[in-house]
Amino acid sequence: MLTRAYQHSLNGSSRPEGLPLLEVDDISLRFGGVKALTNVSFTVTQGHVHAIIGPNGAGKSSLLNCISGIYHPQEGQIRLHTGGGQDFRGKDVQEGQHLLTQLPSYKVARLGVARSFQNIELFSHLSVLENLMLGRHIHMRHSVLASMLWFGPARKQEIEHRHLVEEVIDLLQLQSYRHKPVGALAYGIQKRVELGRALCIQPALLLLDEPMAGMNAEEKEDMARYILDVHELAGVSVVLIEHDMNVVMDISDRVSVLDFGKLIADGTPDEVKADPAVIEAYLGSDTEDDEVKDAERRMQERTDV
Amino acid sequence: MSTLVAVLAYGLADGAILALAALGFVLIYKATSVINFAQGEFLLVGAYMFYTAFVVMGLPLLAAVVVGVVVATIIGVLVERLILRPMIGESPISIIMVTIGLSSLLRAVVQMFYGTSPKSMPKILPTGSVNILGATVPLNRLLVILVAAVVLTAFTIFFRRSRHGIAMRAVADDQQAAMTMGISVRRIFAMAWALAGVSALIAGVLLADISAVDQNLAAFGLLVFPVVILGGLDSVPGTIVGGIIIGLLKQATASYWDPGLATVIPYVVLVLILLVKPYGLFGETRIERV
Amino acid sequence: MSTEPVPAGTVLAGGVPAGAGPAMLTLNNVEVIYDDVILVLRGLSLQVPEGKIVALLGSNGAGKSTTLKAVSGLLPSEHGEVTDGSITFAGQDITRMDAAERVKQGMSLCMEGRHVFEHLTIAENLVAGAYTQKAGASSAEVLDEVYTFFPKLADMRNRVAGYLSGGEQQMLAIGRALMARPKLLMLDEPSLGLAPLLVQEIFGYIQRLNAETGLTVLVIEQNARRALEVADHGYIMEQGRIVLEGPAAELRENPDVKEFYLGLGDEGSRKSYRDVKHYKRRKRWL
Amino acid sequence: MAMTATGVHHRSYTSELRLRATRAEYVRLALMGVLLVVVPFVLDNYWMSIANTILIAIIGAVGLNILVGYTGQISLGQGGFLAVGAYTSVILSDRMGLPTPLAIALAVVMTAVVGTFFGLPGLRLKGLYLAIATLASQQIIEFLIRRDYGDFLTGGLGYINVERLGFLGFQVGGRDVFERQWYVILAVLAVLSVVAARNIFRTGLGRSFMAVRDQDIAAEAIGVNLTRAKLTAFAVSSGFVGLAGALTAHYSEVVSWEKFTLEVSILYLAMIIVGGLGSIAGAVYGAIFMTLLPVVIRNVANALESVVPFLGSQLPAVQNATFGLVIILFLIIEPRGLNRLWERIKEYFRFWPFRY
Amino acid sequence: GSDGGGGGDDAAPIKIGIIADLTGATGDVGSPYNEGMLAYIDHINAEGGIEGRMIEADSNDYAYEVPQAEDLYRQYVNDGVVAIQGWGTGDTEALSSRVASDELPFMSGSFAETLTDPEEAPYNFVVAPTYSDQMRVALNWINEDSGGSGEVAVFHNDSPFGQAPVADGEAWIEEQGYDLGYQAYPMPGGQQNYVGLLSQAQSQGAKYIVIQNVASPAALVAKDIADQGLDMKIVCLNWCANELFITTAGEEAAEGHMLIQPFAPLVAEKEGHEVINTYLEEEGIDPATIGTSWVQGWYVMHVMAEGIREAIASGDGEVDGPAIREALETMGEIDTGGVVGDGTVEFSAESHRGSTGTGVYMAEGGQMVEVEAGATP
Ligand SMILES: Nc1ncnc2c1ncn2[C@@H]1O[C@H](COP(=O)(O)OP(=O)(O)OP(=O)(O)O)[C@@H](O)[C@H]1O
Ligand SMILES: Nc1ncnc2c1ncn2[C@@H]1O[C@H](COP(=O)(O)OP(=O)(O)OP(=O)(O)O)[C@@H](O)[C@H]1O
Ligand SMILES: CC(C)C[C@H](N)C(=O)O
Ligand SMILES: [Mg+2]
Ligand SMILES: [Mg+2]
Repeated sequence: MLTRAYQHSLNGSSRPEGLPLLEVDDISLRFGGVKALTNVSFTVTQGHVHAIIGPNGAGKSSLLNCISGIYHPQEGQIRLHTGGGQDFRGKDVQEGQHLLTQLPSYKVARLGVARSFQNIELFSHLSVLENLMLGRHIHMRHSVLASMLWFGPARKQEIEHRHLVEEVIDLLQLQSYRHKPVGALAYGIQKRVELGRALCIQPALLLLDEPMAGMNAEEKEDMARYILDVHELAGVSVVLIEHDMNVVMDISDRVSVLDFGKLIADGTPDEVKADPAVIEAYLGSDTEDDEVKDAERRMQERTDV
Repeated sequence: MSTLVAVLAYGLADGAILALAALGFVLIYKATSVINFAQGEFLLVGAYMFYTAFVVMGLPLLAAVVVGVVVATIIGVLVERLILRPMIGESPISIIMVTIGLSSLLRAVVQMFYGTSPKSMPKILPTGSVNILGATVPLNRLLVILVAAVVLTAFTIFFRRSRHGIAMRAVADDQQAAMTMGISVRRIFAMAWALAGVSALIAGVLLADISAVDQNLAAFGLLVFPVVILGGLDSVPGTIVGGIIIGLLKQATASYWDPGLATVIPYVVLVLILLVKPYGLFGETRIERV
Repeated sequence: MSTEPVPAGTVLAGGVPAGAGPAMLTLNNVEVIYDDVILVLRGLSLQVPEGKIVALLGSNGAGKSTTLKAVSGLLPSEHGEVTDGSITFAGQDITRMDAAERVKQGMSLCMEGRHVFEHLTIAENLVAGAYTQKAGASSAEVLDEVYTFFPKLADMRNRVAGYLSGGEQQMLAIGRALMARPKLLMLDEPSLGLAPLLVQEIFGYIQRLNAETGLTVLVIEQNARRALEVADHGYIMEQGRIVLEGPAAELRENPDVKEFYLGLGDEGSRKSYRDVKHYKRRKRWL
Repeated sequence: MAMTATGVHHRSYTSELRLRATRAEYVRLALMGVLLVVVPFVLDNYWMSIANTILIAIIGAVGLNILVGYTGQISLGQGGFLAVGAYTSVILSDRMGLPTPLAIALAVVMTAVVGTFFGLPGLRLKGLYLAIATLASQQIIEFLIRRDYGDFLTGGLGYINVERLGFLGFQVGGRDVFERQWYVILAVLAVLSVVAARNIFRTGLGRSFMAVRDQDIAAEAIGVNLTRAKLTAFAVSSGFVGLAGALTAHYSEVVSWEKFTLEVSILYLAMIIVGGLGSIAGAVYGAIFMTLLPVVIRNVANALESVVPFLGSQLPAVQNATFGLVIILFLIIEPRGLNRLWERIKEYFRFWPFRY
Repeated sequence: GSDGGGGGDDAAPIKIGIIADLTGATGDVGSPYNEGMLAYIDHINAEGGIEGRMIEADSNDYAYEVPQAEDLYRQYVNDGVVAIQGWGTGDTEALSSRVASDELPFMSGSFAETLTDPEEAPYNFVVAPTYSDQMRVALNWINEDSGGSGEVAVFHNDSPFGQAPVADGEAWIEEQGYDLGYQAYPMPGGQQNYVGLLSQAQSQGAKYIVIQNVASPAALVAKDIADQGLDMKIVCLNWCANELFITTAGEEAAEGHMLIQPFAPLVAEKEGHEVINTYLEEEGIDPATIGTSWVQGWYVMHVMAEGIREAIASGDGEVDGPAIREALETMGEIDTGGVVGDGTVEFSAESHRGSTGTGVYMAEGGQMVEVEAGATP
């Protein structure tokens, strides 16, 4: 899908909307005696914003790490489905599936699974532009001799990929930071650069680990808007970990809830926020979210009747 | 059989001294995350300080030891204060380079004052020998093992028992956070360097006693690396195990195989160990969480 | 209440915020420069009255963390320096005091971004927190107290801190700050990365400590709503200065605060994130 | 690198991707070119020989900086890799009779291969552990070439005499022209090396090296194959080092293990650190600085010998002490090296007279 | 620069470059060796120079670091020296092809056999008997002392210098048909003991240990032998065959060990020592402080000076490298007053081996006592 005035689609998935994109199938992950994940299963659908919530230490980040190949679960499978529709060049792509659980993380990235990290993990000595260009890494060829020569293929390739990067810069409004070393940027901007770097991969699936932690209300609104733009304009499927329930409820299509490494709920935001188990483990009785309170009240009424 | 006994005695003695030298290295690393390439020169300086007090100034043994300890402490603290403190927060490799610079400086200064020819020093440890299972083993090697064992035990207990142990590790992990706990980072740093100076002094004097007071003492310091890597950069017990293994290995290679090879065998072992255990036998794994 | 920013100096000329006890911490016209060139605090003044909870709010990069670093003496380790003004703690000028000494005087900081000692276990982290305390019964008591409040920490006491999840580390950092039995507890974004239930509990705990033991608290928060709920007094800073201050209850009603910090529309109800169509304009206070 | 001069506005990506943009930068480039050309006309043979040593050091330092400064893999094995380049080239050219340029090229490849092999521990080891593992490879290579098992390298002689360089009918001449002819060869190769290295770091390949250095987990998560990136960095870096080694051999006309000791590794490390890690210009400055330092000290000491006899009688000690002291002072004053110092001076003048 | 012969006009001094080890790994012997050379130059200049021309020697310490030696060499070449005195095997070898192409006669403290072949190293001259010849003499002595059969262990420095005589020794035993076992062991540097080596020698059954190394490691071996109460006799070649070995090991540990030393120490009181003693007296130096290496330096420089003298005398006043080389090759015997080997040094165009004779000494009561003078293989 090409949108706005952009020439490149940022969506790397050729899967038609509504089909399963990622299947997490009964995975378990242990570190020594610590059970970080136990028999977790759920499915991410193409075109959804899929939120994962849960108390601290529930295993959310570990789950993301399993998907992106940084951790390898001892049991279970994670499958990424591709194809079944047209890619961004308009060509039909055969349906296929990849077993992520056996791949090293760079191979997962090559399949178009991009991510951001809970504690910003940018290349701090490089500029914003270089960080974003690195997002293009999997799409570029890296021949030593051509690089040394510069003139010729290397230069051509740099310019070619720069076009897409500039579109991401434009989308995320990073124009004024292009040449700044990211280490010196404000926290909120860094978070945005990290999102941008992931987008440059042209992701089939975007994994975001607490993209709004440490932001104040207005910055959260900005970030939510960026994520929605990415999702709505570019059509990228997103898996999102977030503790701010207002954000989760507002922007996600589906929510999975983890507690102590187990999946305790999985459903639409409305279903989940009314789930007593979720309220007990995660939201608390006196949550700040008015809607949650509402839902609770309604449930109370229902049971009273 | 008698060869075996000799290998054990000489290997353990070398190993014990290596462990002492490595101890200082590990303390510095543990508290300040600094890789000290000048550890061998600390040995050298320690030995020459002691030589100066004992031979040149003619002090009695005990007084010479005290003078040596005091000077070693002062040097340790000065090095920390003048050279490493300004480097806090710089990249590890810059800090490595500073200590390389320091090693060059220290060796050159010793050379300026004392020249390059070996100094003769009266033996401190008794020179007799004992017969063990048919092998003649010099008494001084046995005593070296004993002295080193005592010193190493004392250090180990000190760190186990006192909260300074935890404070040191805390400082190594996160200096700022340690400050917010009321831990004086400067004091800990100074302490680490001073202790390293003292342990190097002891190692240097023992080594000088069984060989000679000369520039070779510094070269011995390079062997600290295989020792600490083997044991794990930040493990005090690791230095002991590493020192003993390297000491024995060298001696055994020299006795049963090829003495030339004995100089590189520690490095070969080091590479092999690292391939199996990237953090040495007892080293702390670097924590990387995303 | 007027939406006009009140020049910090004039309000503070009167000294202690209205209705408060004697000041435990006073910053007077503090100026902080990093690396000899980056001017971050530009004449900041604020007071924390004894026995009260004070919230310090402001957008990213306003200098909130820098303020706490100035108070706890961490600036030198970041090439920063207090170049003007003074900081007084419990009647004592501490502007140039050594960081470790300040902790002994009874202040404790829980830094932004957790900063747990990665290679130490949870228990060792907590022991390190009590470094200034004479070992003995009282430390053990505090330890128990911390474990009671964070039972999760008790369960995991022998786990290495570096492998904990973000939220677990945050709990540990707060627990560790309490181990020093401070008179003044400073928290830099304690709710960062914590689940809603826990955020609620932590603020509850802060309130309880304050009520029961009279602990004075200075807290930086992005979660302005929470912070203003528990705080007695609030300061809002922008670009190194205080631009607005007042009793927490009043600030909660201030329209600017509502819009920019509480994310509420004019009618006081929250707008869905989905409905925000434009990137926010920033409030220019100065 | 991060700073672009104010007032430069690029109209196309092409122009932005140029290495130089401002007039000042072109002027500086021209000045350096002129300097390179003028050198052989003003220096005597002795100083020419030093210039040649510097040129070789530049190639080696640039190579090392690719690995250490840009990829973050600390290496103390430089001496060993120089040796591989030197021995390979000489054995191929003098003993096997290959044309020297071909022998040198093959030496580059060979060193790249050996470097990659010794880079293997780097896949599992990080930071200081790796540094010490490379210290081990240095010791092992040094031992092997010194022991020369089976007299394979030097035929039992312990060293190899190298024929005077000649290729394509050209032959380097005797004492009078030797240094100048070499200067031309080395200057061309050094300039090519520097440009090639700069080019690497404006392409994706170089960026992936830097990504590995800054945050390896994140690098992997964006699709960088860590194994490949690290090994490539080792290979590319060793290639440069191998070239420097081969040139050392042909230029000094003898190869023996004593030229490739740990001290050499340390000297090179000092070059890139004093020059500035992660900067090609830094490697050049560092090579110049660290090569000149002992020479200058000796000349100063000789000049002052009549006044301070101590300087002459203790020369090596004085040299070593100064070497150590310079490194220490330098790193304390500007830990990011000469390159950073130079940038600061430039910034100072650009913003002059304003302080901020 | 002035890169010509440097000896163009008559009154100009003759320049010689000296690459010396004062503070490096072999500084213990290198430093007195250098002093001996400079003393000789001092002496000859005081006598009005060579044929009226002064010698100007530039001596610099290279600390036994090859790269430093190369740097010094280039500086000397640029300064227009006509000959060079070097020191170690490493740097001598590193420079041998350079000196050949620069046509500069080169003498050094390295007595390796490879340097005596003018085909290989046309400008290198070896004044003393080579390490190999010394080894042969040592083996002859051992053969006699042992009564015709025994085991010999060779401990050698782990470098070209150390290895130089090893293979030649083995060949010698074969050639002479000696019934001697022969094993070589490299001695790694920087050791705290050589017990490992000794126990290997012990299992070989060796009673004789030939050492090709400098004094301190050799002394360490002597100490370890004494410590362990082993019944072994050391035979030191050249660089450990001196009083430094005795003082470092200690009188007791050194007692009875043999020293193969081609240059007679002052205590041997040869005719050629008189000139040295006179010089020392004039300078007010106590002869007791003058070691063997000093004498070596003096006489090596003497040989070079004689070559220069001959070049001046026979030539047309042109003193340059090729002229000196030719003079050395053709001038016949150079007299050393019984100090070097059998007393004289002689080179030819076919061989740059100056001498084959060496003294044999024994450490007795802390002194070097002459056992045999001018022993040849
Ligand atoms: N590499 C590891 N080694 C050991 N334990 C680990 C590791 N990674 C995670 N854990 C443990 O697994 C559990 C889950 O951690 P994880 O980071 O996934 O939690 P989370 O849900 O992301 O929590 P938070 O919201 O606080 O970030 C924690 O108890 C943590 O200590
Ligand atoms: N060590 C430092 N060196 C230079 N500048 C710094 C340093 N620390 C902070 N700054 C700068 O000072 C300003 C204020 O930083 P500070 O961390 O105090 O902000 P903050 O209000 O705590 O923001 P946040 O909400 O993001 O935590 C920022 O612009 C930052 O870039
Ligand atoms: C003393 C020796 C080690 C030096 C000696 N001149 C050599 O052949 O190298
Ligand atoms: Mg997490
Ligand atoms: Mg902050």
